[in-house]
Amino acid sequence: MKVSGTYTLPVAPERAYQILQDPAVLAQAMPGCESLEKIGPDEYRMKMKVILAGLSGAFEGKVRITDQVSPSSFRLIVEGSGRVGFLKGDGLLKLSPRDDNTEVSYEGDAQVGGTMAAVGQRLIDGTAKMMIKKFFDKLAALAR
Amino acid sequence: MIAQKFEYTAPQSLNEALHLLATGAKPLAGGMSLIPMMKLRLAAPEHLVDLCTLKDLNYIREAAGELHIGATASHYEVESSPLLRQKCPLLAETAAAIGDVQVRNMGTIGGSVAHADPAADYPAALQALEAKLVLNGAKSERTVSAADFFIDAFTTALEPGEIIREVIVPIDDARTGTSYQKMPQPASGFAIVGVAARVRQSAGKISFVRIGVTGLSNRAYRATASEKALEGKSESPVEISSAAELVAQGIDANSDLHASADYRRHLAAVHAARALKTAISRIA
Amino acid sequence: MATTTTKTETFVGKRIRRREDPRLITGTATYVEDIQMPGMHFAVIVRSPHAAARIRSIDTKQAAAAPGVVCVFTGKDTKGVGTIPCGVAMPDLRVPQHHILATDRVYFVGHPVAVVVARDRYLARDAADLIEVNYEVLPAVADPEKALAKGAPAVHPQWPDNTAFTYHQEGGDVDKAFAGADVVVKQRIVSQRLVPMAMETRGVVAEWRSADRQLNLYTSTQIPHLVRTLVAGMLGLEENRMRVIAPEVGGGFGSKLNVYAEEALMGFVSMKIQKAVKWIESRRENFTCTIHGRGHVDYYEVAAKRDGTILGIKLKLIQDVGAYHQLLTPLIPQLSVLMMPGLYKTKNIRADIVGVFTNCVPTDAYRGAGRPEATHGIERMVDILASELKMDPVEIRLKNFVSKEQFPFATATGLMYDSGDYAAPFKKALDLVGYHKLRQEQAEARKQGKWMGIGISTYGEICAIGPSPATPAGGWESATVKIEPSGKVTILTGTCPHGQGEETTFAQIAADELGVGLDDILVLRGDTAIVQYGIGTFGSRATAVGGSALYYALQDLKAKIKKFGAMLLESEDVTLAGGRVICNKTGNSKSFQEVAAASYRALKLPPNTEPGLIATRFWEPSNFTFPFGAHIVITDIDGETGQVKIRRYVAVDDCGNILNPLIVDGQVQGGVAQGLGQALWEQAVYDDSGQLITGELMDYAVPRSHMMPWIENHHTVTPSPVNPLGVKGVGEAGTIGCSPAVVNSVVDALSPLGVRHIDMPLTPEKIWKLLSAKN
Amino acid sequence: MNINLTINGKSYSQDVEPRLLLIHFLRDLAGLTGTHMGCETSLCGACTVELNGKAIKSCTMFAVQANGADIVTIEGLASNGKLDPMQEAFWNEHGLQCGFCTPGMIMASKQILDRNPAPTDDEIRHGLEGNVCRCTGYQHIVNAVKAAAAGAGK
Repeated sequence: MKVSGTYTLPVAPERAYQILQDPAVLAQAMPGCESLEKIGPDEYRMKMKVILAGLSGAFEGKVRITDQVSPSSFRLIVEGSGRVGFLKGDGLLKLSPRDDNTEVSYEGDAQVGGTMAAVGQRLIDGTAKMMIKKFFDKLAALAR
Repeated sequence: MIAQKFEYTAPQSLNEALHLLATGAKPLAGGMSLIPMMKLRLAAPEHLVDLCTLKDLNYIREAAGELHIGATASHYEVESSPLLRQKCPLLAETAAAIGDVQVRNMGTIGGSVAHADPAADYPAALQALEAKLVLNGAKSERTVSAADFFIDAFTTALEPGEIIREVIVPIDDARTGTSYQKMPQPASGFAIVGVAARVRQSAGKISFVRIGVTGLSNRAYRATASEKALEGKSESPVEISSAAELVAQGIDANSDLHASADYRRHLAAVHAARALKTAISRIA
Repeated sequence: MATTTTKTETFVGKRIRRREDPRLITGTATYVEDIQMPGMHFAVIVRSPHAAARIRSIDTKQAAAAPGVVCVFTGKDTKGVGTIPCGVAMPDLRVPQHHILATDRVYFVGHPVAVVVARDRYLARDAADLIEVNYEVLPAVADPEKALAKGAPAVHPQWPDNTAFTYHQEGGDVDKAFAGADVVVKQRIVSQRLVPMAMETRGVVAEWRSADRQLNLYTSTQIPHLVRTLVAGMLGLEENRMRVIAPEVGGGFGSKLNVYAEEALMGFVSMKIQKAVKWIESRRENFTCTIHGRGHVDYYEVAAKRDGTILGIKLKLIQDVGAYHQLLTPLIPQLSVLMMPGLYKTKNIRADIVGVFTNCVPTDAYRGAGRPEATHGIERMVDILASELKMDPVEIRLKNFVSKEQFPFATATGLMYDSGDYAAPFKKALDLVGYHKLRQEQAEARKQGKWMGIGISTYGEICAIGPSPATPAGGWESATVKIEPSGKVTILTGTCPHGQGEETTFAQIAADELGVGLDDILVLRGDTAIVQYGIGTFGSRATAVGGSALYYALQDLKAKIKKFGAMLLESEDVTLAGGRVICNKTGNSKSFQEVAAASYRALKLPPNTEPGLIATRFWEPSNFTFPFGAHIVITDIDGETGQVKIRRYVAVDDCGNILNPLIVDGQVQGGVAQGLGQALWEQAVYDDSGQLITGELMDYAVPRSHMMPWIENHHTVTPSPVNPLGVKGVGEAGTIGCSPAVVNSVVDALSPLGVRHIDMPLTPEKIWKLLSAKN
Repeated sequence: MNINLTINGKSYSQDVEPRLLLIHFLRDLAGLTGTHMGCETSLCGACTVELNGKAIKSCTMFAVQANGADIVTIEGLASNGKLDPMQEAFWNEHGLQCGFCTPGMIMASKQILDRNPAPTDDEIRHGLEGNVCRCTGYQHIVNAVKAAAAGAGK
């Protein structure tokens, strides 16, 4: 599934670029993230618990950041798997100044597998959007 | 197809239920969405409190010029209630569009509304009706409007431990016509889009319009741009169509296997026009 | 005193309500899931969530220690069990080793990896969650055309081009036909993957009796004898030590015409734990692990003269095989090629099939198996040709039909059409709908901006499968008829009906032949310990082949009854009527009971005759049968939403003689529902990573009651000369006839927009896009 | 948890795990295997039974939720060997083929007539929306419900 969109963060690109790759900030902003632990350069082990409607799933996975071009772009790869299935997101984030703010545009692929994929088709697009929005809302709050 | 273990309580009173919910138990109110998810192990609540055993939450009655529907009234009870059919036919019509007979026999209005599935039918009607929801927690009771209740996909104004106790809808006079028009997804019966319209006429003009939309995006909403465009206008097909065209304005439409975002937006306009026309034709 | 008994009532040809129904309507029938055994255990299978992955490790310790669990097995444990068989032999066929549990790699979502066995199903399910499989996820490919592209991931590393097989067939002089054509039309036509979705999922109960060295296997199958032969082989068990029982079977549609991993796996488990074990497929497993149907991408070219005469047909057929060959996988597209000319007399055809491995569940026979694809293709192409030539679709069909006088007709694909009068059902259907008036109505509707379509499909099919040289496991069928010492009649059939009603139709045949009542007859099937041997129920064969075997067994039996009757009546001049043997001279008679009693008591025997009244026949047909018919569908399209509404559905089917019109109509209606499902709603969709995203009824739309139109059933009757009953088979007709009629109707409705083809399913969104492209 | 149920007029008192599905209670504990499990998402209706007069899907209900309820299953329809008119109608009209959906289909059909003694074709078709049959194309089922309605009206 293709995922794309834009979000405006109320900080300058340099700051946005920094917080978007700050594990402490990411851990707080990623919905359901319980821990983010560094396991290599720009690579983290993540534990997540997603609670959505009745659905509750624990995921373990990895977050990787590559192709950094400071302060204008980087690639974010998130992989997680748990009993209810697995998910993988791979996207390019581009940052550009808008007045005093930063417009973050993202474009990538999201993949969902396992039971979630088989029964949740009609919900995946909306859920992905909601998660991304929650992430940026939280990020914006943290950035201030 | 077998759920994980959990604890189950059939509470004797609402207080007991709310007390248990305050400690982290989850409410079971028919289970038409929850139980399939539990069987697939997508959901694994540790403790379920069965609200359907509380008979005093199951009512449909008129009080103080409004209609009160208890949380555990089933879709079938709403669909077949003579009181609602007469005084709030939109809610009865919407209930009849949910799922299938067996689901309507078991599913409840409180359960469905609290679940806030983005493709559920009730939220469209509740938005159009400007319904109020009475929410109870162990130590609280508050009333929120439908507009404030639906926040995002499966996300509502309910705080942890809170439940919907009742739904309150207005009684409309005979000059009000209503309709719910839905394009069901052929596999699951969920709405690809569903539009509820509520229209009042006076002196040959449309004086009041409320439009609730479900299925299009992550939350059911009121199409205020369409409403405004039509209020004060005649009921000509052209006016209706041009108002209906605005129904998806500013909305981030969802996309899935069954309908792209563009098609959903188009369907929303088509069904808005149909709902408006049907509603107007029903004005006495 | 002389008595003459004349049975007044006959049964064949009547609308007789079914004899299998009392147990089904009272909830007392026994399906696999209903079988209970002392000490029975339950198995849950752990399956791959990935379409392609290497298995790094499997940790079963926690699961094995979980409450109620008796054992856990993985691919390491089952290495000694034989592989799942492909029953088709072809030159150059690549057959990957298909183990019952994955060993080092998984190849599709749902690939079985481990089995947990516990004392109840809840505990087994809990323990399954405790198995940890460590996968290294690999790139997957789920689309057959992408799989053929250079650089695509190899499903099986040893075959990087993903080609499972190729097949070429040619008849006549195609190049000459195309060179001399006035017009050539080309179209790519997809027949999408479908989920058979029998209401009863698969299930197996295995019971190993070690003292007897006997394995009893209850399985929901269409082919119990073939399962016994093949699964016994996989388990290394002597075939006569294995008994396979297909109890009540809740629908198959081809999906249970197979040998599955779980059948051998449960046998293996039961032998290991020395207890009975039950496995019941969940619906989710049914979607991901039971075979799918169709999965064609067809590239057609049709050459014709300006007057509409079809000169030749070319077809490049890409068959999505899935990750493995199941029992008949490579055979299915070959059936399409055989059926490729449809009802038309062109003698020039060329077909090339390429079977392609993908990281998906295998495809195999699903209602119609190859023939719906072929009929859809040719019937679409004929409409496309008509539109190219600005001809009426009726005229072009009548022009190209094999004519009544040409039967038996040798086709370009090597078949011999048995009998037919293709114009007869077609003209009947046209009359029923009032075709010419409809065209006028359509012209009027168009003026008013309405979208109305008239769609025609004139179909033929290959049924009564089939003569043995054309069938992998033998194309004959068997029947035993016994008159018990008390005079009652027992029939043992090698077919395995699971809804088709042969307990009734076979009783009708026997009752008329023997002159007894239906209640005197019992039909037994589906148990290898009871039935001699048999091939099974599929390919619209049970009545045409199995019923014919029964017919001949009845003739043998009648001859023997007469012999005993003649002896008892002391006359050579006897006839058999009304359940009695009657002396033509004296009118004296003996009842079956008396004859049977004498034959079993055997105090005296007719010359050269053995005691007992039992006859068995294994009957080999000389040919397939070729039913045909015409379906006409009138549609109205909602110009705003793109939804298709079927205003009328007229089906005129010619399935030869009709033994029970009630059952025949039911078969056609059910077949149409599945054809309509494919035309309008159903599609098994894999995403690029090989996840089946229509993996439950939540997203896979099967027809429901409110979605179905009223089907007007009519018939013409052209008996088949191939069998003594004159029947042709009707199980698949509705499905085969349906989908092109629906698509032709919708394309006809949209033809003013220049629309020439739409691939199935005809979702409202696809049609809306075509409608809005105009604006 | 101990629950008490009446099934086809017979009382059952049983200790059960809360997660035990009602259908498993019926099939495994009460031995009534006529009710079938056809899916896990509450979409096929094969498991339909009548609970306090209402048709419900027994695969989407825990047995504990049915505590105190009066349940009728397909086995409870015929009395003293005499079929229920709906069973008879399904038989006469060939409203079934493989029979797997039939118990649920008959229970749902009875609910239609309970609420509407003279339904139109359309009302019958909508009344059966929650029940999938893969064999019949539904036409003979609609005929059966109509026949039962006509018979019951006499």
